[in-house]
Amino acid sequence: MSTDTVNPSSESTVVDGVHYHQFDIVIVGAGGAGMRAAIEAGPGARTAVISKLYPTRSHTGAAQGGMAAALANVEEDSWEWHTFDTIKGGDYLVDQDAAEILAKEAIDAVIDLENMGLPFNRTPEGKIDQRRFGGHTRDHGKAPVRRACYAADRTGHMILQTLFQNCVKLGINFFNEYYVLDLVMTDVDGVPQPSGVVAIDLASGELHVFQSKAIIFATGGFGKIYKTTSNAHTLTGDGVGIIWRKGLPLEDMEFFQFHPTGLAGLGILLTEGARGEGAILRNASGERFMERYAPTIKDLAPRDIVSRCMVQEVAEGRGAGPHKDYVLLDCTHLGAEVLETKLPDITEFARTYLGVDPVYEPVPVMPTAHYAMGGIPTNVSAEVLRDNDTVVPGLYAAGECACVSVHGSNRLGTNSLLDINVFGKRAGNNAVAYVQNVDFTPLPEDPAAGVRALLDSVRDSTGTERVAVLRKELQDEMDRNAQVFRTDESLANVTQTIHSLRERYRNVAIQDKGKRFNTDLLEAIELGFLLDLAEVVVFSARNREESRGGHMRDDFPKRDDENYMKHTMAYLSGDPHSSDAADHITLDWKPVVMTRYQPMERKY
Amino acid sequence: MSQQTAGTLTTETKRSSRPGGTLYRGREGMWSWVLHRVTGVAIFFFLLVHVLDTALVRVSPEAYNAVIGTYQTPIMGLGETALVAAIVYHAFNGIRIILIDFWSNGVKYQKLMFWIVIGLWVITMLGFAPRHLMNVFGH
Amino acid sequence: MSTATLEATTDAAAANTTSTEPMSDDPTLRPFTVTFIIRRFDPDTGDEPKWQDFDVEMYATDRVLDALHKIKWEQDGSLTFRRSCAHGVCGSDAMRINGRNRLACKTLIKDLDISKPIYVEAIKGLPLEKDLVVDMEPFFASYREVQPFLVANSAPATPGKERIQSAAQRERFDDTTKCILCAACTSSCPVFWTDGQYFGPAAIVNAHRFIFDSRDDNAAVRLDILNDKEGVWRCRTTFNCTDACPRGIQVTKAIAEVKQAILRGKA
Amino acid sequence: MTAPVIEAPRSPARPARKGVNWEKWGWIYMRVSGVLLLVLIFGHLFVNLLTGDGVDQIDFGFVGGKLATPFWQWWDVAMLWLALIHGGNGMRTLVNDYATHRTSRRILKGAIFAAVAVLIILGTLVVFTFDPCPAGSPADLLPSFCPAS
Ligand SMILES: Cc1cc2nc3c(=O)[nH]c(=O)nc-3n(C[C@H](O)[C@H](O)[C@H](O)COP(=O)(O)OP(=O)(O)OC[C@H]3O[C@@H](n4cnc5c(N)ncnc54)[C@H](O)[C@@H]3O)c2cc1C
Ligand code: HEM
Ligand code: SF4
Ligand code: F3S
Ligand code: FES
Repeated sequence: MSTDTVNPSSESTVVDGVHYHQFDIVIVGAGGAGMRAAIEAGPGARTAVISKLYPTRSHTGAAQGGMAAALANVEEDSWEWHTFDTIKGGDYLVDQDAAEILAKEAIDAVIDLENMGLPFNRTPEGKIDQRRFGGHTRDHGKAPVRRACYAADRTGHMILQTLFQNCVKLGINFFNEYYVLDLVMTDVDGVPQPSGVVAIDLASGELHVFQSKAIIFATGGFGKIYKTTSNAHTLTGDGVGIIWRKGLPLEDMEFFQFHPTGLAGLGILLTEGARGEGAILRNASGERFMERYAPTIKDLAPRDIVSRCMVQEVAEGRGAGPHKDYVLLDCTHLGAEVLETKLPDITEFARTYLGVDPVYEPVPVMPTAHYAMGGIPTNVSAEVLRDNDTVVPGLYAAGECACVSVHGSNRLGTNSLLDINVFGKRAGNNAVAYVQNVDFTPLPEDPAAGVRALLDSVRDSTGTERVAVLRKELQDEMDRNAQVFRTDESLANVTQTIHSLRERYRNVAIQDKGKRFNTDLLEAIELGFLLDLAEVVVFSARNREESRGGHMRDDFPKRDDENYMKHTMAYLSGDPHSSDAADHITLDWKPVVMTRYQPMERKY
Repeated sequence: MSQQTAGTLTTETKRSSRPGGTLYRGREGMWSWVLHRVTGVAIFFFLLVHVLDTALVRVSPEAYNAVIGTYQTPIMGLGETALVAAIVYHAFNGIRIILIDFWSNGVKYQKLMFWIVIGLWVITMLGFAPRHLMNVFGH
Repeated sequence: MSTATLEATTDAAAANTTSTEPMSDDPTLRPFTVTFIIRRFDPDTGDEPKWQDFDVEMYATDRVLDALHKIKWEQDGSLTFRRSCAHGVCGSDAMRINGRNRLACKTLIKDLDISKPIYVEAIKGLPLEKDLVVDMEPFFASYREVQPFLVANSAPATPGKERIQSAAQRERFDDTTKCILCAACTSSCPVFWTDGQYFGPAAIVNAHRFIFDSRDDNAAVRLDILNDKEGVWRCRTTFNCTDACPRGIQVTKAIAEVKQAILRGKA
Repeated sequence: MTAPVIEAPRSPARPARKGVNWEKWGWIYMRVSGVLLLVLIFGHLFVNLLTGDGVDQIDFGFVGGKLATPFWQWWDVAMLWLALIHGGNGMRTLVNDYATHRTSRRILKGAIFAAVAVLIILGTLVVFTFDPCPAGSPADLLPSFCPAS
């Protein structure tokens, strides 16, 4: 796939079999965040978007429910309320300045998309329609509010398509099915500066070095560290892993969101928009159990809470089904009309994959690993941080791979599609401003050397371990020990597992020795990133001895603001293969930015 | 944006790497089109000949009758039946295509209409074939 | 807020991991062996493609994608195919299953006749790259050619606000907004197979999405592009595209509407 | 702030088409002629093959008799033109679909065009210059209204 699809404005040169390109800005990842950045960057600087998937295959397209913005199109609303909900929803671990920006710029972000062509559902007056979503309330928690702008139940699909369409319009350069494997850093006055990225062109198997002044990471999440997940097979956290291996910190990695309503056993998501439209969770006896846990907003409580309640219902024997291992999402009272027009896709998912027709029967659901709140730390300008406050010049991150942190310890539904648009746009704009006044940082001697060595070691390995076996064990163990509920013991168990898997990974061998389209090789590399990230998640989780948002410690069931009202910063500081994770992972804290809202108890 | 237009993509060089594989298992729509195309071509070639033989009326009655006489042999009689079958199918399915193109519900009922075409074709042929074959073999 | 014990948690989690197994003890849902015959092509040798058999243990509720994964992960790591979302929304894994274009992740084993082997091969009409992977570039080139983006010359009525569009106007093009660019349609089209020059149904679908969008001002240009030698007039209404579309888009209908719009000279 | 201002797309503007749009008019023609042909051909077949003695009755006398009346003259000429152009255009579509090389395409289309043109001219001449009662022919071969008989 020669994928300088769109008028490749840079000629590449080939040295020792490695192709060299030069662009002002390189964007890694063509999901929502990457393409939103490209739309800003493309017209202002020579830009390339590198993606391991065709842009429209990115997982932004799977998002269903909506994108929040206080447009007040259907009822009174304000961005301040949205800010408050975001902060409360994130269990106060949210940087409030960032949340304020998110909520304020949300309105423009939605209008931008509409003006770019996104076909939102409409109100009778022809304005963008809005629906309810978990945790979004009027006047600081009084009642659910209609804030989520949506396009049926394929909002993410429409966002991804609209952004891609506008990239086509702008003639953005895409390098599709190029897999970025390394960030190139050059020492400038003793400080490592980013100077480019190294990628493998999957179609040809050849290496490409992209030298650039600014680099934006927008590589999405890493839900594949879990078995049951709403995430795509390709969400293996490569971008986050690359940053990690460079010794740059990762923030709040212990916070992973489990979405309450994944199709039981499969993890395929049924949007919260279903509950926004009035669907109800019931246990085996048909009880609407959320009434007990969140009397005010019931089924529309934030995801962390609903997921925990569901797991608890099942744990206490009130699960439905022959194994009593799931609860039921009851949409039957919504009627065929609402299901077919407002929730057509999820209706079809239930029919196709479980053979259950939501019009007549409740759908079996269980929490599914969904969203990484943590990731590459950035400031509100989307600049990547080297420590608590020093930026890495020219390096940006946006989207799920980044941690701004607007989601704190638990993201509200619809805030991620918002995040990718608001901070994707900021990353693009700031990168353009940055590249105007700087020169290219020179590349080191043979910048692809590290990647070549990595690829060769896997390709030439004569070991006996199989990628799929290791990956399955990792995912099973993560589900078992680091899912909705965690304890020191369960986390210790999985730490052990990860260490042994890492050792076995050294011995991993692949069968496909070919050059072109070697997805066997790709999966092996991805597994390496998954192992790295799982270790950081678990290590960070073990360190946080409290329960907050998406991180629920059974042995420390209370939130502990005194000791833990701060972000975790994890650094790779030693030989990643040392047996004790503490030997190579160093944890530090970063204060939470508070502006207006003091932490309160989180009741709904 | 690509400088290539979709209309000028050169695929020739890659031909060899575009092997066919199994036969595509299309449904009514595809098979109806295959039949339409085959019958159309068959009728076209028949028509070429038919105009020529009819033109013999300009040469002389003897010449015309000599050639047209062959139409009355049993073999040609069967061939003519096949030809009529082809024309009838092509004509009815042509109407189906026109309905698909111009009638707003045509797309929805295209499969049903295909079976109607087949039904009408059978009925027409039941009306035509015995009569015609009787004429052919009746002497 | 929770006081669940560790045991209970792990149980629940463990129950979750039994996942892909069927949810009931129904004996008819036991695994059984299915034979897959896959058309393989190795670009590194360049030899002619050849069929290869694999036997796989499957559950009725598994998808063809699960089978491909099982083969890749347990039998032959070199088997190559694209996939991402695994639930029919990203458009990566269109392929020919038992002679018809479908998404592997949306095709359940129970919906196929498993008394016979299941044939899997790449989609037709695009250059074969490896096993089930084809070069999608010609496909996207046609897509880009129809100007698949909103061109609105006027500003919104209220600056800084959305353009107004009634629910009915929005509904007019709803069907074609569902496209995931999987190419199942275009590569099922007998006309596209012939020379690969035809714009193909997917490009027309994406043009339709804008031609009938009340906010767009460029319908005339797109209609003109499609009123071309390789445009809508090449469609022979074979309906393979409509039958193949995993999103249930009425593709042939969309094409018919574009033809009518060209004839009338407006959308 | 609203959507970024995006200028005209960078896609090369297509050169304006020259002359008639064959594809569009061809498409329309196929449908219009199809409907007419349905009537004409079915009528033709019915009269020739199903009335009277069917195929057995066809001889110079029968055809000559028909072609002597303006009604059948026009009927047959319309059929001739419509069908040959319809078929020729259909064959052109096939050539476009299946002939991959420029030259072979051109040759095949040329052949189709030539065949259609020659036959239309020939057929039309025959119909209009046709003499149902050529002098010197045996009377029993001629239509019954010929003076010779
Ligand atoms: C099923 C589902 C439903 C959701 N619903 C909602 C919702 O209703 N509302 C909401 O707000 N949020 C929702 N979310 C969350 C939200 O969709 C995602 O968090 C968001 O789309 C992430 O966008 P992104 O651009 O950061 O990453 P992605 O869209 O995942 O894109 C990642 C990109 O990075 C590329 N990439 C990755 N690694 C590499 C590499 N090494 N080299 C090159 N390229 C690489 C990939 O090719 C891809 O293009 C949902 C998520 C899921 C899974
Ligand atoms: C009897 C009445 C007829 C009707 C109603 C009819 C109708 C049609 C129609 C509507 C088409 C266009 C198909 C498309 O665009 O997909 C068509 C195509 C065609 N017709 Fe006819 N037709 C008739 C008679 C004939 C005759 C007499 C001939 C032969 C001379 C003929 C030869 C063809 C050919 C070769 C095609 C092209 C097939 C293709 O492209 O697939 N048709 N016909
Ligand atoms: S129209 Fe349907 S089949 Fe064609 S590309 Fe779009 S989604 Fe796929
Ligand atoms: S398959 Fe092709 S011929 Fe037309 S109806 Fe669909 S585009
Ligand atoms: S894997 Fe996404 S559509 Fe099948």
